[in-house]
Amino acid sequence: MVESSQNENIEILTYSEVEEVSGYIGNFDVRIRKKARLVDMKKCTGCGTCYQKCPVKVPSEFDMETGMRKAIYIPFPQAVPNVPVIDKVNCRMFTKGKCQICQKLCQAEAVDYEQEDEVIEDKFGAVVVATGYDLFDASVYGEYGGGRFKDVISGLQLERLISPAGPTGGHIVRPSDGKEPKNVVFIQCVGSRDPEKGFPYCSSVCCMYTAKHAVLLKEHIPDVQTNIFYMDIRSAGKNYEQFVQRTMEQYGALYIRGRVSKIYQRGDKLIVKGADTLAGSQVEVEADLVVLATAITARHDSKELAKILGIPYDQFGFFTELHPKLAPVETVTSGVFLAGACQSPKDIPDTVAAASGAAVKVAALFSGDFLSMEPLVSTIDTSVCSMCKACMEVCPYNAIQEEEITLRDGTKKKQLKVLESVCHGCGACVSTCRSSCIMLKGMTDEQIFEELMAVAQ
Amino acid sequence: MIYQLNADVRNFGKTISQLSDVDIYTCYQCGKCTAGCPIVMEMSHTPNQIMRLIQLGLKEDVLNSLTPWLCAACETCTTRCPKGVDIAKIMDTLRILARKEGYQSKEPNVVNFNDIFLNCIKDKGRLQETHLAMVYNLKTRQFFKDADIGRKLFMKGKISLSSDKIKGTDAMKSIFERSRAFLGKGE
Amino acid sequence: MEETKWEPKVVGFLCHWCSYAGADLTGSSRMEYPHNIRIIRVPCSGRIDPMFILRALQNGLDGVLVSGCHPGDCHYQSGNFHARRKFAVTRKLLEYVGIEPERVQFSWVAASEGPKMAQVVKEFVEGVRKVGPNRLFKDERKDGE
Amino acid sequence: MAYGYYPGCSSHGTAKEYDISTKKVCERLGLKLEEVLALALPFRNLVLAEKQGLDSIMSTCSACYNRLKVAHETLKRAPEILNRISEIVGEPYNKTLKVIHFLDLISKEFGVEKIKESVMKPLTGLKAVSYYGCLLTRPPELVSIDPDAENPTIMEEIIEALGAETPYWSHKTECCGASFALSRTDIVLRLTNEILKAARFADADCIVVACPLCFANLDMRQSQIASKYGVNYSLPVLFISELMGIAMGMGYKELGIDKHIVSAKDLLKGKE
Amino acid sequence: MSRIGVFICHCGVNISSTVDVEKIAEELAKEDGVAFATEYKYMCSDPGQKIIKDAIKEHNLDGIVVASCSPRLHERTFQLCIEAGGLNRYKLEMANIREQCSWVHKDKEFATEKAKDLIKMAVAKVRKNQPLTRFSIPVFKKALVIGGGIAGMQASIDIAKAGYKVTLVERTPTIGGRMAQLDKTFPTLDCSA
Repeated sequence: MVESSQNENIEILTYSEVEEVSGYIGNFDVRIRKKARLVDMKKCTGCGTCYQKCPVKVPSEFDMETGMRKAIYIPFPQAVPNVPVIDKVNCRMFTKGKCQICQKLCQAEAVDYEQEDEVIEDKFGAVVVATGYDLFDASVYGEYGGGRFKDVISGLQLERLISPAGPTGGHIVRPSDGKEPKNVVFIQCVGSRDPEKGFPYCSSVCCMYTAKHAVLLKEHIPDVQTNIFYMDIRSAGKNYEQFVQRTMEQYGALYIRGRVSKIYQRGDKLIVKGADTLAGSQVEVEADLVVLATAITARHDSKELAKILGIPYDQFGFFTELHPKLAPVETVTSGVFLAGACQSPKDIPDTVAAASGAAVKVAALFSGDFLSMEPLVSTIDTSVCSMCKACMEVCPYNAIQEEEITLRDGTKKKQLKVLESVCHGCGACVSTCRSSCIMLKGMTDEQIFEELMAVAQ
Repeated sequence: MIYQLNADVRNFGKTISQLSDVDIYTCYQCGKCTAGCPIVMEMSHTPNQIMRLIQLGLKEDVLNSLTPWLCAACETCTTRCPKGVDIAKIMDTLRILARKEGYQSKEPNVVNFNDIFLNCIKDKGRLQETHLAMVYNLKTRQFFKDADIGRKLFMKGKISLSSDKIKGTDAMKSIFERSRAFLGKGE
Repeated sequence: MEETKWEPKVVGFLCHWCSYAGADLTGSSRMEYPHNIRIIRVPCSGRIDPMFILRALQNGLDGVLVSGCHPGDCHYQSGNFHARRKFAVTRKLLEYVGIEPERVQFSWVAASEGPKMAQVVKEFVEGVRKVGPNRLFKDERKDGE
Repeated sequence: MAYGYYPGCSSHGTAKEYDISTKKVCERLGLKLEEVLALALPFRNLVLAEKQGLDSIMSTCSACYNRLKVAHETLKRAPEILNRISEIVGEPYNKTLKVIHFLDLISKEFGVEKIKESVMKPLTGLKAVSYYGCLLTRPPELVSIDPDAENPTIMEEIIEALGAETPYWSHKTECCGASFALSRTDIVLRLTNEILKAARFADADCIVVACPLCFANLDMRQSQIASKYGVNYSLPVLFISELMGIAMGMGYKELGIDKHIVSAKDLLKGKE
Repeated sequence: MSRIGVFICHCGVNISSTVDVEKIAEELAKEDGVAFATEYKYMCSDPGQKIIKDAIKEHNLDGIVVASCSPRLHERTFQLCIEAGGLNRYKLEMANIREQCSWVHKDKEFATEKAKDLIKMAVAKVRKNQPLTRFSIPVFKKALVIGGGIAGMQASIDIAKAGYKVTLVERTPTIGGRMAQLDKTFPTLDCSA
């Protein structure tokens, strides 16, 4: 984090969103909306007085709602940049029209309720998409309480409870009563490998982070017992399997092969009813805390970004790579690359590898001043073209555009042209053209007819 | 025990899949059915074991198992199965197949009850609880089973020794006959 | 050619990204399929003009197979949707002209579906074999010659 | 428009009071019922109700409701099965019926808010847990009377409208083993014991049910459970219609509550 | 009249065991427009490529057909080869007689006939091939990275270290993403900040 913020080649725009991308490889025109923070980044000194004194408390997104934040806040103490932002939805100035406590207390006079969004337009040669993932909402599992039980939490919530910078200062306690849990149940594949309530795919990281949780719990609470309901242990990664084995052998985690059918509350305990398919029996655990390994899902709005970028996505909303094996970080749109879990669930080593891969693709692209392009593109014979524009409709890349030319006699005329650098050579326009005036270089109708003649002889 | 797995290992599974319209091979043995089944402790095999035995083509073990006969049809398994396998329907299919092929259930009482239940509907048009309980007790030779409850119910006026006459019982009998003819079974 | 020795001759228009790659995989997996097919590579099923199909049949070929990426998988995003729409119309037209539907088949084969490609070709060629040689344009052509 | 009422098998036997109280409550609420005195064959009942010119068929028994609803939904989705069964039963079915349960009638057709207006003696202080069992909610895509099949609240909403409390409890959709009522009574006793135990744990004054089968097991078997498991719960079990009747000011005997094996007399003292 | 050169590859025995390459080469040499036809054990090898380059000069060829494996494998190889031999690289067509012929058929007679058809089709097509020139476009050397989590940060750092400008756009008020929410990471349990 710090490294990326200190590199002089990197400009960081936080609280910002990409709104529009046009152009093509080497030449993308991008519009970015820098949302109003309502705090002047240049003036703010990061002293923290504003959020200490802010009277509005709301659940913290960063802490997965295990803790609270203020209406003016930084998500966590080490945030980069260390400049607060005002959450308009909850700030009293915006809900009730009065308060101004933060503004009054800010000695740097950085709080500015009038600040407006800023729109930045810039040109880029390449785009790396690294938008990450969302977590599956386990409340669809009515049998696990449907979100009603306070002590049934997600893995990422546990992560915040373990964190020294988290809401409990790193003390692992039950959200319901603040007591230290002694018997903890982990349930794997919640939303993963479950086509009925979740997704059919494996989220790829849960087996490992659950093992890690079991280890960390044991380190924090020496007399804790961890019980892990799993279907298969997927530990394909360097040193992963050894880690899982250590979790069982040295950290005393009990792995139970089976799913859980129901969780219910009895007093301050959670009764977990599962199966042990290896023993061929039911298992009942009286737990203090239940941690669900919720699935990694595509960002809820990934499809909108995909449309902005002109890249495809799969049925789950993950962006699709050009080739699953040979071009895993490239997309069908040249110059747009993928990194990390926006493509599919990935762990950190895979994410970092993919990010470096994408970076190398960008660097390779930038290594020359010009880019040599395949000439197998469409051309239009404008003398025959009837301007029906059917080709423009079928072109997936908007490579066909209307231009106005001035004829020799001075009159102006509209005609269509193919932007060679944008055209991918699919030929959809050719077979759509009603007046047969578009030709795909290297694959003309005539050539195909010749081939047919040759084979028919 | 050693299972002998031959080239026709999938035949039984395919038969069951066909009869039940539930793809038996969708089951990936997660055990959630077993985890939620209220009757598991009385069963000879857990529900997921039954699914596994079908996948392994072990027809004898499956059709001789107590499990299908002890399924309460509460559908907890079906409701929560992550793969959408209708396990309750598989159990239903197994009961029908076992009877058709002449397997002796080790839960004769359940079989008796089911028979008497259907006969009662056939003869009386609807379930007559007293009639059902009495015939059942006679047939299973448990003459005084639940007699205490019966006495209490009688005192409360909830059971009587005569039964309601419902119109259309003749129609009912013919429906039973027609469905038998349709299913092509003599039982 | 004697009737007993007749072997159908068909062409397949395969898109470069999915079906052609799928056919390559059939090959590298050494899966056999009927020799009767000659494959023409096109960038995308969206490139295929109904005229190609018509011309192939006019030239006396016994059948035309068109195969592209699965719906939603098109390398060019939407080419196969356009193709699908076009083929639906083409098929109707061909039927109207009197071409047996067996002669013109469309399928979706992904790059990873080597076995499916073999199966598709097998079924297609069998279908064409059943309806026999394509004579519809034969006499017409002779007249023209 | 009258609602078709299919009383099922138990309403004239072990669950007479359910029948009585349902009719009384509906009368009070102005809901007209027209009895479909029919056979225990789901499809034929649908046909009969349709013939009677009804546009809905309401059942008080969750087993009957379940079977009718499954039959109706299946036939709606699979025309080939419909044809086959029509052949067997010898009557066509036009699938125009609405299959509902008594709870649907009260909560969705009549409306929970309006129930409040009819309450004359709010059941203040009464802690009631509601028991749905398996048949009212499963399979969820076909029958569930509540969008949340795992945590249905439709009965709770009615009970709260009557002024009573509905504490959390864990066993609202657990199975009581009703299909083994006679053949494997041991299983029923074990499962019923679990349910009663959970209700006791939730500190409930009574269990509210909407099904004669659930009622039969929970009410009748308590003495057997006492001798087998050594716990005498003496926990009254009430039909939802009875509870409504009481809140509407009807009498204990009038509603037939005196017919219960576990007496609810002390519980309802001063409330009627 | 065009002067096409046809080069048929044995691919070791991958092709030649099912396709009678010698026979086809002989027959194709007689085809209209074909100026030269030959076969060789490995066309993609250096000696194989030399045969093509030499033949272009010797026979003054204006179009090349290589009958070998899938163009998905070696189209670029042979494009560069004929370019080195003095021809425009788009004057090449390939006939896929391995993946889509010798590997999928067993009957040598039929496979040979099919291979010949495939080559004839390629010859027919290459006759109409136009010499094309690749075109170039300028590259604006600044990268946009969308997402400030571990992936976005890593990509930004790597691009920046390569000496290029990067703009990192993050939707939330801070960079760090999911990674910043984690305490320690497996399997080494080091801290994630």
